[in-house]
Amino acid sequence: MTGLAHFAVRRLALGLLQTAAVVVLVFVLTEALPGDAAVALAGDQPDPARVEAIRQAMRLDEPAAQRFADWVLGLLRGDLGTSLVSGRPVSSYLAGGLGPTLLLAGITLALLVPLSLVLGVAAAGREGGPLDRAISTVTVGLYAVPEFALGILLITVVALRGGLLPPTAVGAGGDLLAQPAVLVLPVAVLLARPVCSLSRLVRAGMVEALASDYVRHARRQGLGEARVRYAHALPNALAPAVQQLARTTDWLLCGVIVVEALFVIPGLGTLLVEAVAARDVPVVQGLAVVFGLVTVVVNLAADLVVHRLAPRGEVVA
Amino acid sequence: AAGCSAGSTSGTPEPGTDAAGSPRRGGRLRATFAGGGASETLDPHRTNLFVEAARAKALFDKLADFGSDMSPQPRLAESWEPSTDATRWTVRLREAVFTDGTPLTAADVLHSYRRITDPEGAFRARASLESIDLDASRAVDDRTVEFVLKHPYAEFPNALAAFGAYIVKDGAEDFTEPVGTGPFRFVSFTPGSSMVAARHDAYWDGAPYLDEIEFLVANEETARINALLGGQVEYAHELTPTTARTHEGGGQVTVVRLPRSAMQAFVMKTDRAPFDDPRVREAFFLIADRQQLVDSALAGAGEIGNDLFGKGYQYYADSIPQRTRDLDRARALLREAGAENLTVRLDTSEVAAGFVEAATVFAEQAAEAGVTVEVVMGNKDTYWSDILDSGQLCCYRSGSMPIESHISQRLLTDSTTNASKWQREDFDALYEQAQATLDEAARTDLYARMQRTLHAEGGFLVWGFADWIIATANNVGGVDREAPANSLGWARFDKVWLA
Amino acid sequence: MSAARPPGARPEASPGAQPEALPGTSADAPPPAAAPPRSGASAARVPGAGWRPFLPAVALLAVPLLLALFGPLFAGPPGPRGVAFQPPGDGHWLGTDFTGRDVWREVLLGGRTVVLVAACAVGVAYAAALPVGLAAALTGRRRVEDALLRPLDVLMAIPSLLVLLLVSARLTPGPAALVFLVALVNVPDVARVVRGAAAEIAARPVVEAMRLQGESRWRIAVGYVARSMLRTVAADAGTRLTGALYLVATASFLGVGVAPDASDWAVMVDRNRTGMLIQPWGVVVPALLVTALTVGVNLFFDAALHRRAGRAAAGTRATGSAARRGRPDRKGRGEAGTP
Amino acid sequence: MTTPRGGTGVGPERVGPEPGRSERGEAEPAGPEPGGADRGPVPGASDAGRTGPSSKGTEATEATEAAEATEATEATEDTAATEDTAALGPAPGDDPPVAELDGLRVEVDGKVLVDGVSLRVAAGRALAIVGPSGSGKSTTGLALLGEYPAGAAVGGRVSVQGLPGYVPQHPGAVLNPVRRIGGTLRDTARRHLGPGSRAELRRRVLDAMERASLPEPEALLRRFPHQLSGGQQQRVVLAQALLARPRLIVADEPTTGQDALTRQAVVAEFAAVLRQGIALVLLSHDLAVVRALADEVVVLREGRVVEAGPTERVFGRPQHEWTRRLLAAEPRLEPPKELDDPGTTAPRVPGPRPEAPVADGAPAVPGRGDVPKLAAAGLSAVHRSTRGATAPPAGGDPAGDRGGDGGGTGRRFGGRRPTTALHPVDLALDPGECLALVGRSGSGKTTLARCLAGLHRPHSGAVLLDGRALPPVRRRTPEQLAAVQYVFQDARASFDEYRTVLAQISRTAVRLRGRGAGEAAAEAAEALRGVGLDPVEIGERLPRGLSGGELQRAALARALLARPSVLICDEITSGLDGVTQDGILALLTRLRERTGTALLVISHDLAVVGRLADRIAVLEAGRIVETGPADRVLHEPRHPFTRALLAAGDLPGAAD
Ligand SMILES: Nc1ncnc2c1ncn2[C@@H]1O[C@H](COP(=O)(O)OP(=O)(O)OP(=O)(O)O)[C@@H](O)[C@H]1O
Ligand SMILES: Nc1ncnc2c1ncn2[C@@H]1O[C@H](COP(=O)(O)OP(=O)(O)OP(=O)(O)O)[C@@H](O)[C@H]1O
Ligand SMILES: [Mg+2]
Ligand SMILES: [Mg+2]
Ligand code: NI
Repeated sequence: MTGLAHFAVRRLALGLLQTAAVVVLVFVLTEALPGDAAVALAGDQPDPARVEAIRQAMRLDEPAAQRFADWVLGLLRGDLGTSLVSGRPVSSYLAGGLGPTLLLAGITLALLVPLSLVLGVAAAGREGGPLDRAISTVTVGLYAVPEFALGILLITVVALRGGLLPPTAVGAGGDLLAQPAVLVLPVAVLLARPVCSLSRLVRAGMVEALASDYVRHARRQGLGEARVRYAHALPNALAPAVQQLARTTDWLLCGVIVVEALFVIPGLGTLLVEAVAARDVPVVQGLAVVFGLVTVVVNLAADLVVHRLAPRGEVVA
Repeated sequence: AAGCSAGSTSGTPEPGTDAAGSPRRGGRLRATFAGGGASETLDPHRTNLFVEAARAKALFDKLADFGSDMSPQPRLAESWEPSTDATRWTVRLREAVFTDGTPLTAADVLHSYRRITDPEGAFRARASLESIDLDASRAVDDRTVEFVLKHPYAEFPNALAAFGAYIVKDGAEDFTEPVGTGPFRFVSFTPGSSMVAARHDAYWDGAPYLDEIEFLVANEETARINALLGGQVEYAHELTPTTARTHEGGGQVTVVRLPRSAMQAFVMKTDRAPFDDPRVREAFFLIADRQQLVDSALAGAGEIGNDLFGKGYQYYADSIPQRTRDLDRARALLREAGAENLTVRLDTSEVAAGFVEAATVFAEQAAEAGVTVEVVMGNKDTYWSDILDSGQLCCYRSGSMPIESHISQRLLTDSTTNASKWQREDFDALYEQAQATLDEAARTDLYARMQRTLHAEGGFLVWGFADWIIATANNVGGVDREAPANSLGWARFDKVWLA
Repeated sequence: MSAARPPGARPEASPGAQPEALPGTSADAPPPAAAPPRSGASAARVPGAGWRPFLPAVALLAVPLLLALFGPLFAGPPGPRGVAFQPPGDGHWLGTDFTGRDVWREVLLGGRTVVLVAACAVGVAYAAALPVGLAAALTGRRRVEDALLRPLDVLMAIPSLLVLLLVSARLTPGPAALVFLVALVNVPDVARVVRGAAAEIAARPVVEAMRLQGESRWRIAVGYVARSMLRTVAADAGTRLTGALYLVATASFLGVGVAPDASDWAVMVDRNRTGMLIQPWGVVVPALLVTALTVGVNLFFDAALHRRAGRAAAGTRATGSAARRGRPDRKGRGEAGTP
Repeated sequence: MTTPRGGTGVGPERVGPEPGRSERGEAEPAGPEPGGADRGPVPGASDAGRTGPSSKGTEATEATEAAEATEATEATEDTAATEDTAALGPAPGDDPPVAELDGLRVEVDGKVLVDGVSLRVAAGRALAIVGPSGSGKSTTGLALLGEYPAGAAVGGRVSVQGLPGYVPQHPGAVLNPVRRIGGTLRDTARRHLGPGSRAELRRRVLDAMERASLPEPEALLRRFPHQLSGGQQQRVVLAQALLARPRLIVADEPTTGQDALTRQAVVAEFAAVLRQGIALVLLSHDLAVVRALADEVVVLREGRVVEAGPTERVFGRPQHEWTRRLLAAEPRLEPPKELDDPGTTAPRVPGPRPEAPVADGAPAVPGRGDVPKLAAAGLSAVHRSTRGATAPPAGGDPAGDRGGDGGGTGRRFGGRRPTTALHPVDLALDPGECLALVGRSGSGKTTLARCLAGLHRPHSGAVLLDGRALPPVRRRTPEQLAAVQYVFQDARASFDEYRTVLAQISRTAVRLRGRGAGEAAAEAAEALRGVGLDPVEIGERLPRGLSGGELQRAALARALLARPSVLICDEITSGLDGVTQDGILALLTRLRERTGTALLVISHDLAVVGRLADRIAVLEAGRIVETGPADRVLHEPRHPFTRALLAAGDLPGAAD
């Protein structure tokens, strides 16, 4: 095996450990939260006897360690457990939430990457120039507008006043693709923030790269400006942005909660908030597994890219 | 009725029902509610959220339900008759059919009540039906049930109307495709997202106008109103006063305020310092500037309270004069009680709209009387059980229920959710006496006595009653505009039509 | 394309600008007859020197910073509480907020916490993450790197909202807790971004040379690597600051940090949103201030770094040089032409 | 774009090459050309220099565009203006110049780098600029590309046809660290070939690499710049310049990193390039190369031209005193010393060292009892690399028979094996001794040096200082660090671009010898003066403000400040003119004598080796193939490879 494959395999192995750590940590933290599923379910009728009954029905009276062990054993058998609140399998919860989230994340990423690269590169083209300032001001300005405000603004202007797009995805359920129009505004709101952080990082790297000797030399070859920027300078500017992009998964997985709520898209973010609110530990755990695995894979991918972007790193004695 | 408060009169549009013209058959109404996510069920006995109550109401019926003044109205029960000591109630059932065509029988009722009171199930209505001795109760005939109670209970019909006390088919345990006697027939359900139901043509109360009803879940209030404005739904439940103000009179949608739906209060723990001293409690009653609280915390959408639950409901003591702010007297009382420079902790949380606002406004009002109120934000998921036993002062809210239920659940020594720790034997005795009194006038009198005590030295500083706000598209007709939340007329779609 | 450019656009090419050609062999190397004027050797030294590039940034920053600094002094006593979400007028020239307070007074009061807490949180996040990221990039040993970064990945794998929810339930509220929480959520990100940026720099021969000189790790990390990626760090910090502002607001709902009705711009934006359509000022004004603040900070960083780069180029920018240059120098080295 | 430019009033046809002349300089034909064939007259050749960039259509960038626009116009103006001047280059009326400088003056911060330099070079002609280190050669060369130091005030006129090819003095910095060699070269090729087929592109690239004497081009294509040796990097940049097929190549010290054999090949290639009608501006300290290639020579000193003329004239009858000094100082391999006098060959006391038998991989370790200052035992090294690596050769390759580099060559085993750059090597260095490491470019010299310096983790074996194992650099104590100092081959890459040179140098004294900041600065200034640099003038500048040779000396000063007992010098004189080099060599000799510092010198310059070394180890393909006293190895080489290397030392006297 090559060094890189070794690296990847090793990291995946570590990744399993990490996921395990995530799961344990999440379990401990959720357990440490005040109240439990019974209390949450009782809501404004916290009749102690009833709470106790619910607790028993949910097997919450058993020690946490035992519940955790049961859950892990189930996991090893590929069983994510059942929801405390509804008694339905956790996997059905995840399956329901995953679709919309993946769809939103996929579309957002597909637009995000080229958009932020182009903006970052364009801004770096002439540091301090009007275009640079304009791009910085707009992206940072958008970033500073909280997403709900942006969302409400877009809904009011585009959907309600303009009547161009549906204001929410209510009624679309999990099948968002059937009505692609409902996705436009959520994706726009989702894009606003990461585009800023990414393009700013790209810009920063590009400014340095564009001032370098190798870029100057590439220009001496008479290469087209686009080629110089995108093929020669950009790879040197990309490493931090790639890491930040990896971090965008967090944003897309759960930072979208506001977007999901605003547009009524029942994704994983919503699921998470509800599960935590209901202290539905198995569902939270199931989500932790998913988030853990996704993060491990995404981080690994980012590290591999950065590894490629800093090939000299391997010579360090 | 007590009429509308200052806040809600401001812009109440009245075209409503008229705009939608006369009843018309047909169409699908889409209604959006806040929901409970993927954990929602259709088990009517597990009803917990408004959306679940609304869905259950569409598919099922209770024996009784509450009218606009929270008095029990017969539903599946055609009539009820108490024994003279109020321990034995004979309930006559209506001729009703389930959506699968089978008729309603006494067996269905008994099964439903047994299921609810099963200790394993931990259903919410269990506490209300606790008074029934189900083993002793029996079906007199197919359409007559005789309930035997454990103790005299003059207001037993309240129990029949309890939240979640729905009648399901004998033997029913699985509710993935529920069958009920309700006005609508189940079609499809996606937890956390939508439920569709179609007209039940054989409904005993007359088939609904609508062909279909769809319940859609949107947790964010903005999303609900936006969906309504965007024509994606025709009915949006639970809006904020601010949203109401925004769209009232705009002509795009019709805003409906259901008055006196939610009691707003601060609860003082009467068993501990500083509130174990009635003078301190009274001082706090006098500190509150109720109108300001209503204006600020409820954005004007509500009316002021008089430290008593159930304004406008049956048995409410409206003869007791409205309490007004009196800082001098409050200071004097505090001085008397040796509680000058008092510092109290006020628990609040995001758990209900207006809580945080109310807490901060009250903290300011208290400061004017020299009392320091420390506002503490609690976890909203566990707020209700957190404040049950701990703390000194907390924000409190209650949905509508009969005054009797309020007292039995919260103000008796053995009440399960006695947040004010109001435990007084004389008071308990009054309550028991009332439940043994079948004569309504006498009972009214007893309730007045109880309420006078509470008004003078109780633990509930009831400062207001919030409107419950819904909005509909302008073509929706037949929406009950007086029914408080949880009452019969609320979220009732069988009398609603689309013009 | 050459044909597309009017010749006039290149005054430097006009024959008139040429010095008289040197007669005779250059071997004599006499100074050019008309010695190129040392045109304004120090007139306009550095590209982007002076305060001009800072103008937009400072203009944007001035309002929020002045309000944050001096606002509380002018706030005065709280007036009577009005009805929530009253539009401007009636003594409230920006209307009232969600509890009926005067929005203008809240604006005056609400800058300090925002600026302080967010800045501290970002500072703490960097203080914690920068060494980790740099060490990971510089160590060259996989094990050490894994030991440093994998635990952070674990933290990262827990959605930040969950971290917030979970940790906030256990924290005693207060600004310190808030700073801790916001920093905690940001640390893994910063560490990664730093590591990404430092990866290439840490492998440069200079770093080896510094090691041979016996330079301490700290000095290599901070003195060279961190310095070389200052731009990246500034870009990241600039956006992170904004993120922190709103995280503060989010956290305040969860009961951590500032009170939910605190006079705090970010909290105001969040809490007054319900009234956005009837009383927009409660949202718009603080949001504009936050935007001005963050855009200003970012532009300021940009300008400062640009200026620094200009300084490092350390050259005379002769005003006349462009006209005397053989070829217009847009190709790189000559930043001379860039203002 | 072929639209004649209006407004300048000069017919563009005057710029172009004469019709009928075989012109390889026309840069961009629209499509692929028949390779190597006579290109014949090109219609509209006047615009040839612009065709390429313009053919890119509207996306042609401002920068290139503007640059080219100016070039052409000015060239036209110039021809008239300077026709009568006795500028350098072809006689008036001869071919029009491909490049011309007129009264170039470059000034930074009041310091004049170049003053009044005029020159012209015609197609197929070579012009060399020589002069001491820091005399402004690189500045002049860059001016031909239209580039100047940041913030420079520029006077005079430059006119050049087309984009010149450029071989920079520091190839390391211009190779994109994250792009593979193949990508870099293909980009250049594509740019100048137009959208040709992939195969054609590849053929061109490989051809250029072949011409630049790059071994195993296929494998190199997959490598990153840092995976090449210094000399290989230089040749990659050369290949790039060749690929661009410019009309003019500006080569700044193109042979510094090359061993004698490769240098010969590179010179031959330049000669071929000239024959194709490409003009060459050569900036070099290597007078032999100048002699071999240049038609004319310009001698610079302190930014001014002190003498210029045809090569034979200037070198044969130098007129300016400086020229004479430069020529006199030209390093030459000295005649053999008494071979049988052990005292002169090796200054070690205990008698002559029995020489190890010359064999493949023979150890360079002397068989003796006492502990050497620095020793390497069974030291081998591999380069972990992801791709483009080659497997170690199965057996010892006969030297020179592949015409390629040594280290790391061999068959590719799937291309993903670590490269063995160094097979187990033994060597020892006594106090005060100087061991020279010679060998082909890419044979593993730098790798070995880096292992000794602790910068590269050896695959096997150990490095011993005074008999004690020396850990990698991170774990060395300050004493150990100070004891073994290494001067990097690429001086520019080893300096921090943000701090002044003096500040960086003085850190050695602070960190390794515990001096206070002020004291260290004074010592650093002293060290700079020692290597012939003005501490006030040079020291306060950032590295980018130093010339190649100046930086090399600064790097040496930095190492010397540690007062090392072992100093490893990797090509530290490659950027120095003869005079300066003399000074540095004298300095090193003094150092050895006074402080007993042991030297490990890596150099391609056999003259330098001859002057400094006591012993020589010859490295070939990562193995030491011969080792022995300097004089013996230099004058009686035993291994065929050594013989080949020595034979290649002399270049043919002059360009045809
Ligand atoms: N940016 C700058 N600021 C000030 N001085 C500079 C700058 N760049 C170069 N110099 C100085 O200009 C002189 C000429 O530099 P140049 O690189 O042309 O020399 P060179 O002849 O190529 O020398 P070498 O043979 O050592 O490479 C040097 O003395 C150098 O110190
Ligand atoms: N990081 C690397 N990965 C793979 N191969 C490498 C790496 N570094 C160097 N090499 C190869 O190892 C061999 C030895 O390189 P080294 O730098 O030691 O050569 P050198 O003798 O110093 O050559 P030069 O005289 O050109 O500097 C070369 O063939 C080179 O291509
Ligand atoms: Mg030079
Ligand atoms: Mg080398
Ligand atoms: Ni392997």
